[in-house]
Amino acid sequence: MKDTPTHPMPVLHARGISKFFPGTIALDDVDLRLMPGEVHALLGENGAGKSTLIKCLTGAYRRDAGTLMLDGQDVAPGSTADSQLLGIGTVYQEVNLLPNLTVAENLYLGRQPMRRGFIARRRMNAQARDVLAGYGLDIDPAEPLTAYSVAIQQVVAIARAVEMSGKVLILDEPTASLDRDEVQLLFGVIRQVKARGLAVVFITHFLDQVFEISDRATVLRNGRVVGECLLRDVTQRDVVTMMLGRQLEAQVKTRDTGRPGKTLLDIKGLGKRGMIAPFSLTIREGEVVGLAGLLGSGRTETANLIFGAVPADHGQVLLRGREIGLRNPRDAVAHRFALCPEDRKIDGIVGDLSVRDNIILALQARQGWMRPIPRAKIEEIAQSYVRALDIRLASLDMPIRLLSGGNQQKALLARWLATNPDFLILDEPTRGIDVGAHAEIIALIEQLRADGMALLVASSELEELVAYSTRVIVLRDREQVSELTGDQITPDNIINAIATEDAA
Amino acid sequence: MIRSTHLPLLITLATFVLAYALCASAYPAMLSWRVIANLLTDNAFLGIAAVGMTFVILSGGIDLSIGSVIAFTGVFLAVILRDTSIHPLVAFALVLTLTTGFGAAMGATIHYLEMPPFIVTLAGMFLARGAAYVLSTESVPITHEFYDTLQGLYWKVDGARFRLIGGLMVLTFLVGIITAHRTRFGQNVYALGGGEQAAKLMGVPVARTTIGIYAVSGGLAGLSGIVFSLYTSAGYSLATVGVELDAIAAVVIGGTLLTGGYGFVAGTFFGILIMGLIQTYIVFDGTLSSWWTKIVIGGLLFAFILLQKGLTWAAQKRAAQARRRTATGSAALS
Amino acid sequence: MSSPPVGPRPSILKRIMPQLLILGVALALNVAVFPEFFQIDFRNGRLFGNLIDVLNRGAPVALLCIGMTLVIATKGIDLSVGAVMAIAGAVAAAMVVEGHGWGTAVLAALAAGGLCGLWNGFLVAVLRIQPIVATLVLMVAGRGVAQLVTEGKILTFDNPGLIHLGAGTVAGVPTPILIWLALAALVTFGVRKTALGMLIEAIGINERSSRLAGINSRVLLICVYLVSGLCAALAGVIVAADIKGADANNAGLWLELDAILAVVIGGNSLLGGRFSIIASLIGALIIQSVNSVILLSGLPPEFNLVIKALLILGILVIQSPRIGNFIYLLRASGPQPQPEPPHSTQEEAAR
Amino acid sequence: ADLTIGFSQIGSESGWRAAETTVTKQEAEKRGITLKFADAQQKQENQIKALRSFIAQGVDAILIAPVVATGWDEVLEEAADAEIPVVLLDRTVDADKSLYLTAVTSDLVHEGKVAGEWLVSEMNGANCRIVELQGTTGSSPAIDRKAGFEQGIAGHDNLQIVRSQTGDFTRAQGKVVMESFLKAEGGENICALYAHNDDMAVGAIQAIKEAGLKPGEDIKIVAIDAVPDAHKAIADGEMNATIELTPNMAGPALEALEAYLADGTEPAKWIQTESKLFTAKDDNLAIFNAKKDLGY
Ligand SMILES: Nc1ncnc2c1ncn2[C@@H]1O[C@H](COP(=O)(O)OP(=O)(O)OP(=O)(O)O)[C@@H](O)[C@H]1O
Ligand SMILES: Nc1ncnc2c1ncn2[C@@H]1O[C@H](COP(=O)(O)OP(=O)(O)OP(=O)(O)O)[C@@H](O)[C@H]1O
Ligand SMILES: [Mg+2]
Ligand SMILES: [Mg+2]
Repeated sequence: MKDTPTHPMPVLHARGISKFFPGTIALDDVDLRLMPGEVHALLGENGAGKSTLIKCLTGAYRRDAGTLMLDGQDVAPGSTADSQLLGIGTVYQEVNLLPNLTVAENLYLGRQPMRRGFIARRRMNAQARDVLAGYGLDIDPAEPLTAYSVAIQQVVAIARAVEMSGKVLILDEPTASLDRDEVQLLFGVIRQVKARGLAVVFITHFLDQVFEISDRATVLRNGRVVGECLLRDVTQRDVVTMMLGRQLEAQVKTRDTGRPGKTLLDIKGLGKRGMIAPFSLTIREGEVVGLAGLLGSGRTETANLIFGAVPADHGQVLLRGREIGLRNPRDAVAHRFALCPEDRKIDGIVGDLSVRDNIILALQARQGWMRPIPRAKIEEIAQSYVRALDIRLASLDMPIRLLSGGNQQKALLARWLATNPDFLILDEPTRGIDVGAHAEIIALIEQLRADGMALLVASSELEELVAYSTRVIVLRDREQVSELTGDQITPDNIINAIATEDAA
Repeated sequence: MIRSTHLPLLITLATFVLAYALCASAYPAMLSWRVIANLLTDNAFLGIAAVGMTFVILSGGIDLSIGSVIAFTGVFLAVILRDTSIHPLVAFALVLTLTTGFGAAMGATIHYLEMPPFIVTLAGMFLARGAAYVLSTESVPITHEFYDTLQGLYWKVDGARFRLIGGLMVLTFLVGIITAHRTRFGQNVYALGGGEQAAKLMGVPVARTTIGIYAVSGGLAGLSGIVFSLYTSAGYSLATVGVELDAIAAVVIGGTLLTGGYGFVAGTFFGILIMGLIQTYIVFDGTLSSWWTKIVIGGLLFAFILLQKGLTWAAQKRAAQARRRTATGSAALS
Repeated sequence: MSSPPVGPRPSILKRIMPQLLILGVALALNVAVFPEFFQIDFRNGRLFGNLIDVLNRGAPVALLCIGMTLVIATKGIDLSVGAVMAIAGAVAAAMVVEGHGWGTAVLAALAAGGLCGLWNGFLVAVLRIQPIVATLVLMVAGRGVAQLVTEGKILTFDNPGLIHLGAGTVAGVPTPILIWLALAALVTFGVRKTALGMLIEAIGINERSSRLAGINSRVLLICVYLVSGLCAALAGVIVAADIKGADANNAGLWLELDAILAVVIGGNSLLGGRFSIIASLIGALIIQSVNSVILLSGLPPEFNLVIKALLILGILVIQSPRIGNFIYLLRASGPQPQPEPPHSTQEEAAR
Repeated sequence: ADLTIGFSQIGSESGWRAAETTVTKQEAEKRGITLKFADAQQKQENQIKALRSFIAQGVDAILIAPVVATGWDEVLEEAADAEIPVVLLDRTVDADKSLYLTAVTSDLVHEGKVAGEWLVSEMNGANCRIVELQGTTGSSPAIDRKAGFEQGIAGHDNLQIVRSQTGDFTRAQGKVVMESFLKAEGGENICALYAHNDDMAVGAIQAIKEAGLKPGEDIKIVAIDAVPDAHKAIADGEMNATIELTPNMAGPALEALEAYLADGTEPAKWIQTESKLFTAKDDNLAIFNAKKDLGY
C-alpha cells in the first residue's frame, strides 16, 4: 500500500455541497475529498444523506449549493450522462438496470460498440462475456437481465460502473444483496480499480467490510460532515460513535433458549414444484427460527410460501392444530401472519402514499374497508412506531418513497408490528439498516420473542442470526438440509452446515 | 438464432399464417395476388403511422395525435398544391418538417413540463384536426401530374397491383426495424420503456430521446399523410378519424406491451396484416350488419389478445423454469 | 418525549385551489364573450341560464369522471365508457318501448352498465390484460351491441318518468344536476368515510405491495370498473332521456376522452395513486365551460377544435408539476425561512 | 342469372342511413340478388378496402355510398379494369364520369335551396332572424345544404342568419347548441331555425320547449331528410317543414344495373331523386306510420 494519502491534489473535491428538500435539509455544507488510488468509505446512519450526496455529485440531483472539482478543474455535471463522460462510474443504492434489456445491452447502454454507424451486436455480446468473466460470471450476455438472480444483476451493475469509471468509482451499498464469496470477488475488483489509481467511494453499513477494504472514511450525520479519518487510526467503536453521536452499548447476548411456548404453526410437506422442495417445520410461540443459506438457496421463497404470497401446490399448514388454507397473503394476514419482504421497493412500500398510510396499511386491510381506523387512532399508531423505531422523517404526511432506504425498512416493520401478529416473518430485516438501528432491531426481535410471538427470520448475516435465533434452519438449493439448535448455533457451525452440504 | 425474447414475434407471425389459412379455406378467392396486393396498398398509411406508434409505445408513451396529423397533412398538401405552384416534392418536405416539428414539440412538452403523453397528444389531436378544419372544411382534390406519375407506378401481377405506397410501407418497416435494434437511439427507446428513472441514472439522454421519439412519430404520421393523399388524391379534414386506435391495436396485436420496453417493430407489421385480414374477411363474408361488424371486430381483437396472453403465459412459465436452472447453476459463483 | 413532526394534513380546499382558479378563469371567459352569462331566471317552471346549462350539460362527463377517477387511481383507464353509455341508453329505451315502467328500465340499464363494468374488471383484474387494451375491446364492440339493441334506429320513447331523468326538473333544478351531485356525494362519501379510498390508492401505486399487505386487489379492481360501468350507465340513461331517444351511434361518442381529460385537469395522475373526485368534477365543469365559451362566442365551427385545444393546453401547462415547482421556488426564494434540522427532536427522543 | 352485388355503406351514423341500408337490403331481396354488405364505420379508407375486396372476390356489380367526393379514381379504375360496373348512391364523386355507371342521388344544394325558398315564402317579407344548426363540420351535406339555403334566401334582406354552429347531425348536440342559441340571442329574438337534418331539429324542439317557447309557432323550424319523427313533429305542430331525402336509392340503382347487365343498356349518368317538401298541409301522421318501420 501507498503511504498516507498526502497527495497534493484530490481526484474529486466537492466543497460546500448543500441540498434542500421541502422540510428537510438533506445535505448541509458537505465537503468530500477523494484521493487517487484510495477507497473512501462514506458512513452514516440511515437518512444521513449518503445517497443524496452521491446523487448530487453525479448530477442525478441538482445541488443547491457547492462546487465540484475533478482533477483540479471545476466541473458541473448536469446529468448522469455528463458524469459518466467525466469518468465517474456509479452504482446507485437500488439496483438500477433495465429489466427489459439483455445483460450485454445493460452493460453497454450508451456506449455500444459500433460498426459503420450501427451497433455491432455480436461484438458487444462477445465483449460482455469477456468482461463478466473477469468477475467470475459465466453467463450468456444475450439473455435478458431478468433471467439471472439479483446477485448477478448487482455484479452486472458493478461491472458497468467499473467500465464507465475513468477516474472515480462510486458504489452505494453494493454489498447489501451479495454473499460472502461475492463480496470477496467484489473486493478483488475494487483492489484492481484502486491499483489503477482511481478513487473509489464505498458506502455500506457493514463496518467489517469498511475496515477490510477502505483506507479512509468520511462520516455524515444529519446531512453534515462530522469527521474524516484514516481508518488505520481508528477503531470500529470510534466510527460508530461518530456516526451516531453517542456510544453504542455493547451487545449483550442473552439467548434464552428455554421455555418454548405452545406449538403455533405446524407445516407439513409444504412445497411447490420447480420452486421449493417440500419441507416441514414446527414453530412455537416465543421462538425465533432463523433461515440461513447462500444466495438463492430459497429462503425468500420459503417465506413467501408460508405467507401464501406464492400458493403452494402440496402440503398443509396447521395453525394451533387446525388446518388453514393459505391461498394468498390476505388469508395469511387474516390468520395474524405478517411478512416483512426482502425487496422493499417492489414488494414493500407503496411509494406515493404517506408514511402514515403505509404504516396502517396492513392493519386496515385486515379490518376490511368497511371499518376505517379512526384518524386519532391512526395518528397514535403511526407516531408511536415512528418513535419506537426512530424513523427519521420530516412529516408523517411525506410520501414514503422520499425516506432514506433504511427508514423505509423501519416503516415497513412498523406496518407489520401494527397488526400485532402472532407469527412474524422477516426476510432480511436489517438489509440496508445502519449499525445503531441494527442493534435496535435485534433487540426488538428479542423483545417480541420474549412477549410470546413466533418469528421466522431469513438473513444473510450469520452474526445476526446467531444473536436472535433459538433455532436455525439451513437451506441449500431450495431444500432444507439441516437444523441447528441451542448452543450449536454459532457462525462457524452455520457456515459448516452450508459448506458440508456443498461438499456432499 | 431464435431466443425466448423473440417468442412474441413468432407468435404473431404464427397467428397471421394460421388466420390466413383459415380465411382462405373459407373463401379460396382470398388466396390471390389481389388480396395480398390489397393488404399492402390499403394498409400502407396505417402501417407507416404504426411504425412511429411502435417507437412511442416501446418507450412507454402513447401518441393519440396521429390520425389528426394524417388528416392535417392531406389537407395541407391539397391546399398548398391548389393555391400555389410549388412542386409536390417541396410540399412533401415542407409538411414533413412541419409534422416532425409538431411531434418534437409534443415530446418537449411531455418531457420538460412532465405531463403525461396521453393528455399532451390528446391536445395535439384536437389541435391538428382543428388546424385541418381551419385550412379547409371541404375535401380538396389534388390534381397534379406528379401525383398521377406516382400513382401510375405499380407492378402488376395477375390483375393485382403492387403500388408504390405499399413498397414505401415495407421500406419504412425495414428502416424502423434497423433503427430499433441497431442504433443507439433505438436502444435508448427500449431503455426508456424499461424504466425512465433507471434509464436516466444509466445516462440515457432522456430529453433528447423523448423528443426524438415523438418527432419520429410525428414525422411518420406526416409520411403516412402523404401516402394517404396519394391513396385518395385529396385532402380531407374529416379523414382518418380514430386511426390512432387502429394503430395502437396493430401494435398491441403485434406483440408490443403498452407498458413499454418489450416488443418488435416487425411484430407491428404482422399486426397490421392481421387487422387488414380481419377486415377483408368481413367484406368477403358480406352478411354482417353494421352493428355485427363492430361486435365481430371487437371480438376478434379480444380473441387475438387472449391468444397472445395465453401463449405468453406458457412461454413465461417455461422461461421461469429455465431461469431456475440457470440461477442454480450460477448461485455458486467463482 | 416529544412526538414526531406531523404537520397539518393537506386540506381539500388547498388541493382543489388550482382547479377552482382555472374554473374561475373559464367562467370569466364566458362572461367576456357573453356578459349576461351569470344571469339566471325562473322560466317555465325551471331555472334558466347559462350557468345552469354548464351544470346540466356537464352532467354526462361529470358522471363519467366519477368512475373514471377511481379507475385511473388504480393505474387503469376505461375507454369503454362512451360505448357503455350507448348500451345503457339503448337498453333503457328498449325497455320502455316494450312497455316496462321507467324504474325497471333504469334498473335494466344499470344492470347492463354493471355487466360491462364487470367484464372490463374481469379482463383487467383476472386475465391481467392492460386496461387500455382491455377496455378498447368494449369500446369497439360496445357500440355495436347498443345498435343491436336499437337495430340501428334512434329508438324514440315518450315515457314521462324516464324523460324526467334527463329533461325534467325538481324544484326548478334540472334533474341531471341533482343526479350527478348526489352520485358524486355518495361515491366521495363511500370512498372517504371508509378505507376504500386509501386501499384504491395503494393498489394504484404498488399493486404487489398492496396485495402482500393483505389487500384484496382483485376484487377492488373489479369493483372500480363496476362503478365506472354504473356511472356510465347512468350517464347513458340521462343522455337518452334528454333527447327522448336512444341514439346508439352517437350517444357518448368520444366522451371517454372528455372524462379522462376532466380527471387530468382535476390534477389526478394518470399513473395512479392519490385522487380527488371533487377535483375531477371541477375538471368536468371546466371542460363544459370551455365548450360553453365556444358556443357563446359565435365563431364559425371550424375553429371549435383549435380553441378547445389551445385552452386545454393552457390549462395543462399551468398545472404541470414543473411550473408548480417553479412557482414554489419563486415563492421560496424570498427570505429563506431557516428550518430547524428536522431530526433534532427525534434524536432526543431516541436517547 | 344469380347476381352478387357488393354494397359499401358509409356506416350507420344516423337514422336515415340505417333506413337506406334496410331499404337497399329489401330491394335486393325483392330482386333475388345476393347482397354483400360492408359497413365502413364512416371511414373512406374502409370503403376503399371494401371495394378492393369486392373486386378481388369478383362480384357482378358494386353499389357504393361514398363518404366523401374525392379520392376514388384509383379504385374505380381497378373496378373498370375488372369490368365491374359501379353505381353511386346518394352522393356523387369527383372522378371521371366514365369510371362509374350512374349515380343515384338527390341534389344536396337543391335541398337546402328548397328549405330557404320555403322560409322566404313563409315569411312573406317580414323580418326574420334565423339560427342554423350545421351538420358535421366538413361533411358534404353540411357544406352543400348550407350553401343551398344561402342561395334560397339570397336577395331577401329581411332574412338573416344570425348564428350558425355545428350540431354534428345528432339530436343531443342539436339540443345543446339550440339551448345556447336561445340564451345568446334571447328566444324572442329568434324567428326561425334551419337544421341540416331532422335529428338536430328534433333535439332543438325540446330545447325550445324547455325555454318556454312554442316550437313551430314562436320559432319556425325547417329541416331536411323527412324522417318519421319529423313528420310526427309536423303533425304535432312543433315543426313546420322538412324536405325529403328518400332512403330508396337502391331501387332505381338496381333497376339500372339489371338493365345494364342484361343487355348493356346505358342508364343516364345521374338519376336524381326528388327533394319533396312536406309541410303541415300533408297528412303527416299517415306518412309517419308508413315510414316508421323502415329502420329509421
Ligand atoms: N426527494 C426527496 N424529497 C424529500 N426528502 C428526501 C428526498 N430524498 C431524500 N430525502 C431525505 O433526505 C434524507 C437523506 O436521505 P438519503 O437517502 O441520502 O440517506 P442515506 O444516508 O442514503 O440513508 P440510507 O443509509 O438509509 O440509505 C432523508 O431524511 C430523506 O428522507
Ligand atoms: N425477481 C426475481 N426475478 C428473477 N428471479 C428471481 C427473482 N427473485 C428471485 N429469483 C430467483 O429465485 C432464486 C431464489 O431466490 P430467493 O430469494 O428465494 O433466495 P434467498 O435464499 O432468499 O436469497 P436472497 O439472499 O437473495 O434472499 C434466486 O436465486 C433467483 O434466481
Ligand atoms: Mg442511501
Ligand atoms: Mg431472500
